[in-house]
Amino acid sequence: MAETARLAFAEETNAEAIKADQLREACRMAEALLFAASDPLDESDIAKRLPDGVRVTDVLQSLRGQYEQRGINLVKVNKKWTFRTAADLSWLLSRESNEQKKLSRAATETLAIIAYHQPVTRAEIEDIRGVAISRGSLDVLMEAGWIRLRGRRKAPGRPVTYGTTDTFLLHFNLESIGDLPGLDELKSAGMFDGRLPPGFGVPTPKDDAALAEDEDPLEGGEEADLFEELGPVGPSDASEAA
Amino acid sequence: MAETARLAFAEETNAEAIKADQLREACRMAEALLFAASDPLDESDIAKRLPDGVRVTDVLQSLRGQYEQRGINLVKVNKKWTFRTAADLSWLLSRESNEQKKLSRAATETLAIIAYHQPVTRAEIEDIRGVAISRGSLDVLMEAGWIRLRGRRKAPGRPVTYGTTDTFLLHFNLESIGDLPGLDELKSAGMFDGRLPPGFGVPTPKDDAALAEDEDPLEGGEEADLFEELGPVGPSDASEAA
Amino acid sequence: MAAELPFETEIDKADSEPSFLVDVDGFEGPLDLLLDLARRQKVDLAKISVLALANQYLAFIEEARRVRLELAADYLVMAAWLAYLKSRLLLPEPPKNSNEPAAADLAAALANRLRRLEAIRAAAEKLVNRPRLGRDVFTRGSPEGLAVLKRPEWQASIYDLLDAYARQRQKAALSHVTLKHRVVWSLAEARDALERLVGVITEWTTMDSYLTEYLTTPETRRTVRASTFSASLEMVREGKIEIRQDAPFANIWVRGKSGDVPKAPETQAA
Repeated sequence: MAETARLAFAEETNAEAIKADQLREACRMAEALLFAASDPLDESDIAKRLPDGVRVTDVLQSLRGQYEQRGINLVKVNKKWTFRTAADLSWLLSRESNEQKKLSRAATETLAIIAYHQPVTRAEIEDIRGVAISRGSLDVLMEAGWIRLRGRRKAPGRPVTYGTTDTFLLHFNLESIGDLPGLDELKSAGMFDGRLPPGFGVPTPKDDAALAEDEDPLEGGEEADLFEELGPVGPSDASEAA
Repeated sequence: MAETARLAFAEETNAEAIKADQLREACRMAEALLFAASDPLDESDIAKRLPDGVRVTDVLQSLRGQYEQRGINLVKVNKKWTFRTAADLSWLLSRESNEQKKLSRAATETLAIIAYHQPVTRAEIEDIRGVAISRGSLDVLMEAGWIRLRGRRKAPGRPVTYGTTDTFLLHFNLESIGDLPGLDELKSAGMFDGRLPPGFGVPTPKDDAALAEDEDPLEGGEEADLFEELGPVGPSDASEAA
Repeated sequence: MAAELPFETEIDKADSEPSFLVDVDGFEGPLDLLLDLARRQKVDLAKISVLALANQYLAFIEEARRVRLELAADYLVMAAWLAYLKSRLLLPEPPKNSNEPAAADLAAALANRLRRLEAIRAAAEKLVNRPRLGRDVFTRGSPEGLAVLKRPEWQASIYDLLDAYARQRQKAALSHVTLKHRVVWSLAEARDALERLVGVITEWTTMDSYLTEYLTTPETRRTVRASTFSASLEMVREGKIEIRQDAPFANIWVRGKSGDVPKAPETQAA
């Protein structure tokens, strides 16, 4: 009696061991299939390739468990299975790298006008430049952190006024906005030639945080919205900004 | 006394536990990176993205061990790491659609000669095979990205030397060029005397980027030109290569 | 020479074998053919009978010639060399001090080349039968890829900035001068204004007072006066108004000619 029980037990454990082996091998197979597949796999697709006698759900459940704590997980999406990078590690997969880019001429010109004439509206910039400003130029300047929306001009249409930031001063190594050279300095630096009309002047730039007399404050949260409202960046803008 | 000893022990195990945790987390990260990467990753690239204080070699060795018995394996090719399906599951995964062109005998032998004898010149390849190499054979190998022009032999006529690439190692699942199969047999057979130049007799293949002593660098832009200069592919060549 | 003797029996055996298929197409050159022949000796290449091999090769070439098969030149070169080697192997060795290499060395070198070719073939076989990427082993089917996000860091110098500013301002300043157009009152404008005004005024009035509204700047005053005067002459001719001037450079007087007032003679106006 004892002997047969022992045999039966041995047989059973043996059978179990065989079953465990089978499951392990099926897991390896499913793993390789899922890894090499270019799209998520259907359970039935996987089942077709697994040896008879193993249940595909057992295999996938077991695999899912094995990968639960790992850097990649087995996930079921829309009834299909696929490996995915663990969600908490997604930050790893992209790395930022700084890329130095020269400011476009249009953006440089816009920035220069904002620096000297701030607070200044878009229409005023365009009036000085004699050309419309592309969205891209303002975008780039905003992205660089060199200009900011200051407020709204107390005038019909209440246009937004632009000004420079501290980051601007830092980048251009200016102690204050007043360090921007005036007309005489610009002339003596050879920036202007002699053919200037009488009455030509260069404003004394001011970047006070306090609003000017003809400025109203932006409303709360308006800054972000305003910038959005300028519309999407078109490809032509982007290329100009580059 | 006993108390301090106990504390020290506790501290030690604590430190070990922290270290194990760190390693586990670093493994997860390396795993995610290697899974997500579309090309093999340099050890140094992985190291850059791992937290400080873990050794990348420890992490990768540990990971390799963890995946050894699985359906996917972590393999190392010339200091680069990548996940692959296990070789024994090839029957499961073979794709007919992806069937590779069978290499011609000439191309296969030429590849083997380049692999085992590199850096090697065309004349040396022809000497071993006892027949001229067709343009097609070299073309096919070059196109597959398995061979490259290394430099010029410091010898009369300054013939171009050929060698294998990392793509070659990747394709043939070799960790390094020293893992070429049968290398020991070839060496022990000591049959690399014959009419080959002295120094050619010891077949330790080198695929170092660094040139051998008897190699000169190719001049700038020469690589492309050289390959062109081999002449157009004739129809007979093409058929041999296919 | 003595070394070759043990193989004599083998040579005979090899020679007595049925002739080979004359098909040179299957071979990759004479060395390949030789290797194939050597394998038929079924011995280690190290112990091969080069003499037997030479005989077999020459027999093969003979057969090929008999059926007028065209042979590539290198097969013939090899045949000539093997014929020479054969004769050297069969003839007594020349004196030791001769410059010519010993026949046995030549034979050994040939055997070595064959062994080398065989070895590299075996290696090639092993190489191409390794598990190969894309055939036996596979990389991940859909890697997410590691992205490197390029964050632009904008660069501009203070010089760029000032230069850009000065250039724009200068351009704008100069273009204002050149683009400034003169304000000109057209005759039609002047006449319209005059017609509107004379309708309500029937008394003599200076022309300037008609025009106060338009005489804002010195520049406009000139053009308005000139045009109005020209227009008034036209209207006088049409009998719609009368004008007079009392002295040179004095005010010009204007009055409307109402419909019921009899027409004054034109001369009166001048």
